[in-house]
Amino acid sequence: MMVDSPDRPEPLTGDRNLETEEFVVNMGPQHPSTHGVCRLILTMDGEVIKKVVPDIGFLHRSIEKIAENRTYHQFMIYTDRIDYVSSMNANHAWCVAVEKLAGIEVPERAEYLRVIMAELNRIASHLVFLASFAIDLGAVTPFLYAFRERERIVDLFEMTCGQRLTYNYMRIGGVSKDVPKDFVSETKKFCSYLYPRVDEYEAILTENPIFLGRTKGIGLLDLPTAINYSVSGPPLRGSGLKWDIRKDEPYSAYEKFDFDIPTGENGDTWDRYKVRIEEMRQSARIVEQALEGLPEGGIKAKVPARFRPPQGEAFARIEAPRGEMAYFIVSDGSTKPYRVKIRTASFCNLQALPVMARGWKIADIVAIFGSLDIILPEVDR
Amino acid sequence: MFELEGIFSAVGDFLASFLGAPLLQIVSIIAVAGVVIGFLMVLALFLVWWERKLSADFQVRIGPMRTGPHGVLQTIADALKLLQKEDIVPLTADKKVFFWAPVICFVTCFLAYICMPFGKGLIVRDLNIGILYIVAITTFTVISLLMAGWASNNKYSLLGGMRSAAQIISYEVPLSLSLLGAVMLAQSLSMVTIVQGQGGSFLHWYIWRQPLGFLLYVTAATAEVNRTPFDIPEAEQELVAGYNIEYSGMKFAMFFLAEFINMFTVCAIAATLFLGGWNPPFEFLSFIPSWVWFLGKSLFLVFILMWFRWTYPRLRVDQLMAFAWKFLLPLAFLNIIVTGFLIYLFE
Amino acid sequence: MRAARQVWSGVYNLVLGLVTVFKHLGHKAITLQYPDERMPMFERSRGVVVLLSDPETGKLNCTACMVCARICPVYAIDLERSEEPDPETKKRYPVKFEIDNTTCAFCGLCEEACNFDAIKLTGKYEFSVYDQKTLLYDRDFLQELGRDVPYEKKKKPLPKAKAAPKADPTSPKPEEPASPKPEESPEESPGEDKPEA
Amino acid sequence: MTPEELTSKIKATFAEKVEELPAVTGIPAFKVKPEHLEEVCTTLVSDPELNFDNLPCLGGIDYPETNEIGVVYCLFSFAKRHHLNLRVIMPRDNPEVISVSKFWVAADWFERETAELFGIKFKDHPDPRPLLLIEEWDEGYPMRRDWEGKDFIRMPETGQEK
Repeated sequence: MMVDSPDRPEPLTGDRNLETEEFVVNMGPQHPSTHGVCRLILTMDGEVIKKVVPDIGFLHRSIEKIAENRTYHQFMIYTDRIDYVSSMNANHAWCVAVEKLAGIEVPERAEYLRVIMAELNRIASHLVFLASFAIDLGAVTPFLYAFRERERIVDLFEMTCGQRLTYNYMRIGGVSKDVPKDFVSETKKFCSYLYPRVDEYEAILTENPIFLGRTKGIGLLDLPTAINYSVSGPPLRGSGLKWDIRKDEPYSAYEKFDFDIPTGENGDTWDRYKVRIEEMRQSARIVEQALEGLPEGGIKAKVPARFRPPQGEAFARIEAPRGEMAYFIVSDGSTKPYRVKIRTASFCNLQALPVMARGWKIADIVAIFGSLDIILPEVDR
Repeated sequence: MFELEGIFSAVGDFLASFLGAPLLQIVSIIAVAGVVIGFLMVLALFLVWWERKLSADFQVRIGPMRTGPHGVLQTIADALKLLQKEDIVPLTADKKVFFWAPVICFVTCFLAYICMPFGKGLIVRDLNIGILYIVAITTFTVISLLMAGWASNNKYSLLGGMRSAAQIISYEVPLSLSLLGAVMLAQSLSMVTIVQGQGGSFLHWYIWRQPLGFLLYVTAATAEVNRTPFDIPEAEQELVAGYNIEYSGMKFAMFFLAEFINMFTVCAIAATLFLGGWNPPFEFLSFIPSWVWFLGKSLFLVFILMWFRWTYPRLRVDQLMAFAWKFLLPLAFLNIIVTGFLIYLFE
Repeated sequence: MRAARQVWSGVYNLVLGLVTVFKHLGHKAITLQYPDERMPMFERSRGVVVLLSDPETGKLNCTACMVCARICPVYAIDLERSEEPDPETKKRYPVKFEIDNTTCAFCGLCEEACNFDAIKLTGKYEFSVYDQKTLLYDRDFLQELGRDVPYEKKKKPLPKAKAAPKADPTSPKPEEPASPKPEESPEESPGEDKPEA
Repeated sequence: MTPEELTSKIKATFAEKVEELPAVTGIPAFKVKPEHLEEVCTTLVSDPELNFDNLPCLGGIDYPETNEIGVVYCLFSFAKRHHLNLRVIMPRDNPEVISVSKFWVAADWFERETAELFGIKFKDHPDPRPLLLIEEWDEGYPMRRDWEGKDFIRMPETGQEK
């Protein structure tokens, strides 16, 4: 097959050695398994990955700059858009940080409602993880099952706050609306519905030999590296550290609930998957406890519309589904923050991808990337 | 009653009454080819629709509903849409090879049906090396996939093409070996003889004497036609679409339909060799025409393949190779040795 | 022995997966055939923004106090107050009330801030259009949209107390979302610095 | 270590190299001169009592009024469970500070982000390419307070007017 193409290399002749050549594959920005707009520049030797360079910034909206231009109340809706898969948690982090800054006491009912919503959102987020992780490995059906359950959570949210994705539910000093009448019974029903469903996912995936082959021992991340890379959340717990901000630095009402912190042993892809599966059960437990002990009372502290926190700085972090989400706020006493630094979990977790992926096959990088559960808007902000 | 054999011979006699012998030869060849290809095209369209409906049902969805009752005409509409699409050839592609790859893929998938016994007496040509011919001709697919992967001049395509070459050639070995057991039992390579050897009740089917062979065959065949969990050549999450990433319009449709026809081919082989072909499971059920049995058994196996696809994750390329060479191949050899030993013992 | 157990566990789990998936065959689908079937919207659903009118007088509740325009995080509301109060209701009214639905984030802050039950986010959706400019909704269109929207008076008493509309008025049928007349894109309105993702 | 113990420990260890700032919601905060940063960080990582093994957050901060620009380091120790807030204040004209990515790899991307958004140069950075912005970005440093971009509209002070 001779085709007259000028840039075709010379045919190899006898006196030249047959050399193999590394080649560069651009995985993304548009690729089925980059979960958004992320570009991974892979240097490959055949199927084996020699080097990964993540290229981010395609979704950069400069939310930190926008924050300097919005009041504290207004910025709430932008926190939704930092991490749209778990925007309740992003709301929560902003509220916790601003309340820390201004020293606002939040009514107990509001704290309980926040915990319920944050944990439901954690379940929803982990369901999205499960769905996309399964599809990354080629199993399409669990995707639909996971979204079926997520739909019920989203219905609960819509019932409460009116939106299905960018909830904008929490307010500085409380929450925006009290839950509707049948929310408590519906949520209890959902929790008891969830446990058998999680068992179902496990039946399809967890011990499946093909799934084990694709995840066990793949993408190892040892604990010192994880800590040094500031990896947080399920990847950190998957590497074996029993660390959860909800337990270790409790915020809201988390100290009142009884739950376990699941951890992995080897820090491989399977461990990270298993930690998240287990966390769904624990979150359902927290929700059940919170519903049981939901106190009566107000849902919002008095915060003026023209809210001016005192001059100062605040650093607050919470345990979002993907890991640690922190806000560093500098206030100059006006209605707008002077500087907001948003630390998101995906940003740091993605940074550890090159270490984890080196030496594995191209199919594995999909699994490893999926197991980190990266949300790209959270990386780029 | 509804046996098609009579109809075909009647048509043949009718044609012979006014056509001379050489002309009859040509006309009958064209007619038979037309009938087989037409049947397979309809079958492929049906399989695409069925897969979509079945996957929807597994996933608590509905699937196509708009075109025709329960969307049965959906694939026809899709095919018509693909026919109208612009035929895009990448600038840097190897144009000739790029063109011929889908054609070869599409043509070879029909060739296997020359000696496929659809029913009692319903076979285009009963070659005495039938099964050998089928195994040989189905391997042609790999050439077309490799051509497609190479000619697209795309890194993902190339990876897909290389993967498919490695995979299909590797799985060809355990596939052929697993068929040998049935061939040894039938003492023949002819498809018709193999089917006739399984006559009587369903207890005479070779699956009872070749359970391991059957399992090995189904596994290897799944890999042979690039279905999940062995669909790494077109692994969507890694290679986007593998070898057919640059193909669009009718060329893509050819690959797509060929994939489904290939899937039916391997299932039909399994039905013929292990499930008694067109033989009914019980003597008293023989009033149902033989081709219904053949189709039913083949489609049942197709269902199992689809069931696999919508349940399992995908293997990795090195695991796939290891599975073929380290697991399937020794078992296939073991199967042959045990079969041979038992045949020697009981006869 | 260990290998045998591994093979057994592998086969068992492969079959378990198949059975689990098989159990879903024949279940009722969870998806909807969208244009034929529609999901019922919750009472609190935050869809398109409408302006509410008094069911008795048919006039807008809005007094053009600018609270919504100030709280809006994306500055989607462009509002102009009348010079003179309305002779009937003795209230000021908006002479111009435009919501730019290309920037609206459906956050509901305007509804929360409003003290006059004048603006509300409803469960209405399906406002896709071919031309971006037609997404700039003007006052009359927003009022039409809000005609059939039931609402409850907020607890806060109105500055000028009026007969509270008790029952939800079974007012006219929902209008077809006729696209409002295309207007100039709001140059004078303070846009936002960075578009939403 | 409790914040009070940590404060006194750090004061004792570094003496005049650090300068105490008001605590950030209970977290001890210190100001470090750019030239001392490397030394301070070395001790913070290696001292068995301090043992700061984790860098959760790093960001820039701009003070155009005093013509200064700073970098804030939020440190944490998983081993000892204590927080520390360090900051480096530099003149705004040519800010330059040592990269801490040799102590905490997590600083790599944080510093790349801060460098392109604030225009702070991090010496000895292993990979000083831009991270979030496009490679041919030439509109200055967008996160500085006085930055004026092509499409950037500063919002009116809606919250304060009556």
